Amino acid sequence: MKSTIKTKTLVLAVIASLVTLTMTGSAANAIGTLKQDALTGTSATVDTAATDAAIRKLVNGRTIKLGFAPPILSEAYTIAQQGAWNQMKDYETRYGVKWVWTEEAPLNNAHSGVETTGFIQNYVAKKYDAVFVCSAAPAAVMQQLYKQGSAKGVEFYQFNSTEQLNQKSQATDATAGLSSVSNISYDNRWQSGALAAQYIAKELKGKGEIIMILGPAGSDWTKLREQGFRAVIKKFPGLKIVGAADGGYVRDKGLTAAADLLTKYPKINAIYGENEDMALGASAAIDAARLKHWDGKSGIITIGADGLVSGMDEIRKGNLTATVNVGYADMGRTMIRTMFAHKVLGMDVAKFIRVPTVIVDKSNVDIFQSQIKAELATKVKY
Amino acid sequence: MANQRFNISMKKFLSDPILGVIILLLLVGGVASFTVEVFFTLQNFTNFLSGSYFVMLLAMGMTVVLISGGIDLSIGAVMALCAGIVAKLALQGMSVPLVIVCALAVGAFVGCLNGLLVTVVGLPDFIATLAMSAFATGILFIWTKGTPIVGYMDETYKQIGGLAPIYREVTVPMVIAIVVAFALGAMLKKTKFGVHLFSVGSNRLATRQSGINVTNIRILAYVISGVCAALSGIIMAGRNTTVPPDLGGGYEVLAIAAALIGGASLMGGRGRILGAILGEVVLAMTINIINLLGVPSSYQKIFIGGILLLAVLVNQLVISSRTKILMRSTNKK
Amino acid sequence: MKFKNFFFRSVSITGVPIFGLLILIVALFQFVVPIFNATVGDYITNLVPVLLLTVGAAIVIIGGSIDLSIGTVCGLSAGITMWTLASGLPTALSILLGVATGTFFGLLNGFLITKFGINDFIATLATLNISGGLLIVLSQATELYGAESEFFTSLVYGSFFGIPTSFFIAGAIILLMQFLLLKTILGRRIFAMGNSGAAANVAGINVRNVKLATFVLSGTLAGCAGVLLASRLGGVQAFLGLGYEFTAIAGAVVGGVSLAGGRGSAAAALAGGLFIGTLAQGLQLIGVEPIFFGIVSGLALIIGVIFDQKIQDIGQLRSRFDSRVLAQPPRKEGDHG
Amino acid sequence: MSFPTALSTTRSAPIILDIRQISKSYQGVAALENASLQVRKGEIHAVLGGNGAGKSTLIGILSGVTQPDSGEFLLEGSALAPRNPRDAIKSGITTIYQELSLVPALTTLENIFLGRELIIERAGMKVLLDRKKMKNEVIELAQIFGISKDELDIPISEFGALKKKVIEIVKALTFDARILILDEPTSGLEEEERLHLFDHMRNLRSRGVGLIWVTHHLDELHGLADVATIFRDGRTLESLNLENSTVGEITNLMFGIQSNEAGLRTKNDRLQKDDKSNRPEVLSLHAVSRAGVLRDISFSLHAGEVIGISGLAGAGRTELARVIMGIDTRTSGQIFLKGKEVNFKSSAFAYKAGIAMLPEDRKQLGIISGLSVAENISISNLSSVSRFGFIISRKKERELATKYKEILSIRTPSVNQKINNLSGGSQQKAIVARCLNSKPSVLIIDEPTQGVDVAAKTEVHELIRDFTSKGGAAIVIASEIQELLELSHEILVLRNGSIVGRIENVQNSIEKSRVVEIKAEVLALSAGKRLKNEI
Repeated sequence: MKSTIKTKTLVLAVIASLVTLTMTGSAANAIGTLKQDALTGTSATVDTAATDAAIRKLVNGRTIKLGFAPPILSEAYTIAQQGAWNQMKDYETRYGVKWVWTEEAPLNNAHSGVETTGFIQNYVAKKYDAVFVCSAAPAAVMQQLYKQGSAKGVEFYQFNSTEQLNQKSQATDATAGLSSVSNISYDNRWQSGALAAQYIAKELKGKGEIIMILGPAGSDWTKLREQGFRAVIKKFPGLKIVGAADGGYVRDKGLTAAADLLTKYPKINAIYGENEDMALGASAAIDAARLKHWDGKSGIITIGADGLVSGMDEIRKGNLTATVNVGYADMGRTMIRTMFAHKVLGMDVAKFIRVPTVIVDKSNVDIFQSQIKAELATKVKY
Repeated sequence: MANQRFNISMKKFLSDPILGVIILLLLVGGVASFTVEVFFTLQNFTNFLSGSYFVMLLAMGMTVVLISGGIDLSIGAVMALCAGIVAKLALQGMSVPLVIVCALAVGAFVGCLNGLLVTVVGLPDFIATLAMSAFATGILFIWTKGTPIVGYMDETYKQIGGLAPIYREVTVPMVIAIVVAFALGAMLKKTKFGVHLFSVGSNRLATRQSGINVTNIRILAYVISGVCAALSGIIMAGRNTTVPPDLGGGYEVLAIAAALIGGASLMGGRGRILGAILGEVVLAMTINIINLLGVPSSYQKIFIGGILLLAVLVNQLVISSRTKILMRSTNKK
Repeated sequence: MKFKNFFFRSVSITGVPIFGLLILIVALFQFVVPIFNATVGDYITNLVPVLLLTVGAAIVIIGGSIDLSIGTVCGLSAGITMWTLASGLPTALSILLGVATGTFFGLLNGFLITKFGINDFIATLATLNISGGLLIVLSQATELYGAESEFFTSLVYGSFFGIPTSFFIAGAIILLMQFLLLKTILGRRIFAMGNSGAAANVAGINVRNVKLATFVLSGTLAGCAGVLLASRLGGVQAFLGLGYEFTAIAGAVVGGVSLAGGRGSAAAALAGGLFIGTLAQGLQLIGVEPIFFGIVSGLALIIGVIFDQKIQDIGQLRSRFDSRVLAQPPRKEGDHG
Repeated sequence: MSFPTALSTTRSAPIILDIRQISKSYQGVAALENASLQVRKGEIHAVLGGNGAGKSTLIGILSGVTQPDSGEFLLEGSALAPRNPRDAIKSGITTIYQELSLVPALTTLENIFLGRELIIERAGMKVLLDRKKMKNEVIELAQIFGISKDELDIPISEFGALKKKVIEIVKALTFDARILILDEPTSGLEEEERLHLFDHMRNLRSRGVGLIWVTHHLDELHGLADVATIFRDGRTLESLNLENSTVGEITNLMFGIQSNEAGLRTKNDRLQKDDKSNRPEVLSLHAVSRAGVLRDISFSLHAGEVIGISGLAGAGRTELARVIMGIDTRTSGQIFLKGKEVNFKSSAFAYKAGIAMLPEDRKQLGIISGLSVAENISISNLSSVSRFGFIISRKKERELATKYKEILSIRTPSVNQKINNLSGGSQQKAIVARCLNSKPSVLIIDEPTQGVDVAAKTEVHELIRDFTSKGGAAIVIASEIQELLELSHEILVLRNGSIVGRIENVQNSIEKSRVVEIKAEVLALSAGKRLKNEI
């Protein structure tokens, strides 16, 4: 009896420190997903065998049913899903958890997102244990659904969301007005838009003209990233945003929009593509206009945001100057870890978990590309 | 006698469905070249045209189907599917000509299925092609597992996509669009099939009574639009440099709009290839002007809606003034 | 024999076959996924706005036209309702403004088509862009959520006898439309116009006004759908409603509303809309992976329409009167070569 | 009972088409039962019968549109079973249908050669159309029918009704057919055009073509057709040698003994006409014009009066009706209804004010095809069958329709029957019922008896007379001058949108010589311009 309590305490302590680590989001942790992290117990100093055994006992071979509802099927969410699966596989071998994983995604119109509400109701009806949601549906309706679902014992975790727009202060209310257990994402303003702007400012030494290729007007993601980007640019009097156009988050429209703007402003120094696809489209437009890509000294900087395999390749080739890698695989892993900590181990988890993001350019592309490739290479599937 | 001949050629000119779109083009282009200085430059024109060749191809295929009295909502998805086939096969190292043949074959096959569903099975064209669109998208999704196909690009595909020119401003999509335009234009005007196509769309019963195999004509119309979608997909694969599964969304509506602006009718029996091309040019030019003017992207849609209305209003105006002119000339007689 | 005739005559009524098919798939899903019935309430609540759009689409299609703008108009109506509510207008007024937005766009469509003679496809494609664009502008300018009206949320979340209020509202509207189409003078004129616009024009029907009326009706229904959607969601964002028009039109057509005009009813459209919605719901519950969804739903759509057509054909043939006047060869509208 | 002798054997030309015992039924209802007939080389063989007698089914079978259940037919000795129209045309059987089977989007030339285009061979490829050769092949014949070389390149949709018909005939004549089936070829044609067509039929006969001529116009038969076969209830009754039979006998055969008098009640019971000034003026037009279509049309119509409108198709007859109804707008002039100026924005207002119209093209503009007979009757005056002014009472509607069904003897098993299932005559009567139900004071009737058999024609005439005898006024538009003479008190002749002649007091001039005279006068007036053009 005593020993079990002891074990439990120990386990909790270890996990608590781990989760804290995760949530603080150190850069090391981002890479840590690749290596065996502290819990896996290959560390020379910490032997986790006892902990694993205890958790295995607690889990007792139970099946955890998880729902995954991205706003659309795309590479980013596929990477996130693979990250989650890899983490699940890990827990399965170590703790004997059995998993059920069901993905539901609208096939088109990612930005409407009302379909997601139906998916969530179905998950609740099917008595799933936890659901990971990313949706463009109005925040209010999602919160309402989470509340109803939670009452029936389903836990909700938002990921890659834009809750920054809707969250209230945690000064008086720990939930910040959100009914999801936790929100695993990055801050689109300061961890994406702002990073891109800082990179441009640094490379251009605070002087130059910029054009923006934005996502579809009205998208929350667009709104936030633009906000962060502009906020940083404003601090540099030498930097000027001369034009902006709608690239609809797709490569072809990004290309057309960039080509149009390049006709009008052939002398610009940087293009901010609000996601990688549009940035790559803009890169093609630079080629088409027979302009020069950034070589560290001159040419046009093209920067995107996402951290997809294709983007990394283009950085290597020099077609894309840089991108903001928002760590989708890491996000997927963190989703599972957070859910497990809360649902199974009964721990309190932070309301807002920010996964680390990083600017990737030629100098560090090897690290992050190999990381994503390794995650995708596991072939684990649920 | 000479007067009568003049009247007839006048009548022909005035009743040409593309007159409206030409006037619109001059109107919008004229306004734009005064307000945006870089608008009227070769670079700008090659720019916005290069982004519209693949829609032009879709619109041309759509025009053929519209003339035959049908509608094809699947072309956007078929374009994406064929782009996926190009990407996938290229990745597996298949030679370029073979890849292209495969994509065209798939386009033709899907078109043929559409045609069979509409004629032999007797489904409403709207539903049959909508379902086919779901099919094609579904196959691409299953194939790609939701992740874009990447890594197939090389210099050849860059050229196919129009990202690299083959000679000065000349690009492969431009050549394809021109060749297809001439081929389809000649087909409609100068061949038996073209005549039968108009005939089927205009009066199906009479066509059948004339001993023409209506079913074959209609199926062939869908095959042509499928092949056009495949060509468009081949270009798209090169131009987009990746093939995401949701690549084709919404292009069919653009193609219909371009075809209708260019004088085609949903009732069948009317339409011109040049009209479809100019219709798409109007649409592409609109986006180009929006971007050049720096219209905030939130106002883009309203702008596009406005241009669409303007397009048809100008057309309407042309038709009514044409009637007046014709009446005056007959009254004088 | 009498029963047989009754059977064949009833299946020849538009919408009846698809309704039968609907019951069949409901039973099937219930059998395969026992929790199906527990989810019915929720999914119909979600479906209600789309069903209203489907009925609106059906009215226009019966009148021989098409309305592509209903989806985005519905979104804009939701946005206007939310905006006015959040800025403190009385609930009733906000609802009225939401519905009026729909009516306005219906009028606009109708005028563009009847007064200016613009092709309906293009005109409504243009207003699709305009209304969708207005919602984007509106949602950029202000946050469209935070309505505090209890009455407003009760439109959807309230219930009588355990049945959500929105069912009653939508039910009443659809019933009214069914009545309007089948029992009133306007309805008869809509059918006549859809069957043959030129003949109706000669027969003393003010075709322009009737056409205008169909667009006003579909716009108003889109407005109602928007209000319910706003109440259902509690918040509105920029792309709401985009793409609903195709779901709605497909639903109507599956229900047996002929795109050629002059055939169908509100109830038939309802059955078609429910069929498509139920199919999606059931497939989700069964756990069909989203990547297979397109293929399965495409296939189901085709099978559904073929079934509907064939059954109606059989019903019509079998229930025909045995008479000399029918001895003339039936004219085939469809083309079989 | 002595029927006229069967086909005499004096005609010794070989049989080219031998139809043997053909039967066909639809859903258990026999449309044709053991129909047999023989067409000889160089013979004009009239096929007669009321609507629904089985003529259309026979044409369908011969032209390959439908296949018989049993029986066969031989063309020049070899059995033929065309599976589609193409087969039939290839074997040498060509059909000109009653309804225009031209394609509006195509040019005259394309229409004529539709399905048999001439192809040019270029570089071993047979792809391109040989328009030049096609033109050369057809131009001579086209010019005979007044189609110029330029007009060959103009889309059909730009032409008026008359030209379309002529083009269709030219199209048929260019076919190298051994059997030519003409289904009501003269419907919608002017007198002069008919004669022209008859000449061509004779011409074809002398070339050895066998013509099957389906017609309702019994008065056209004599002097042209050699033999007539009569259909009734799906059976072939008799093949008559027309030299030995009268119209009366034929009518008897067609309709049985009961309708013995049908088709012949013409001049005897014409409405007695009072002095025009004694009757109130109902409708008057003052210098009504529509740009390019009508010019300065003025006339006045009194209660109980019938005004006939004559003129070639395209002269502005139908256009005049449409302007009065408010379907088309007028550009100048005034219209007064019962003394008040009216300006209808759509036909709805015209109906409300008391003008009803029976349109020319029954299939396209007359019946509303998806609706039932009852619904078709009530559509122009729905308030007559409504409660509270907006809810339609099916019961009232049924009663109303049944009433009209009986009064007008509309042949349908039920008023709930879809109107497209009815015969042409019954459809026309249902539209008459529709007009009458709107309680009009003025009835505009455009081609009252087009495509209607003789019996129904008389009935429709009767209805018009009945209407005017009760104080209604009517405008009748017709191509057949005979019909106008039978119905109207005054005839206006239109040409190029203007009134070029008025023939008043038609009533009093019933002597045969005067009839011929008027006919000639009307013809001259309406054709005047065209004749000049040709010279």
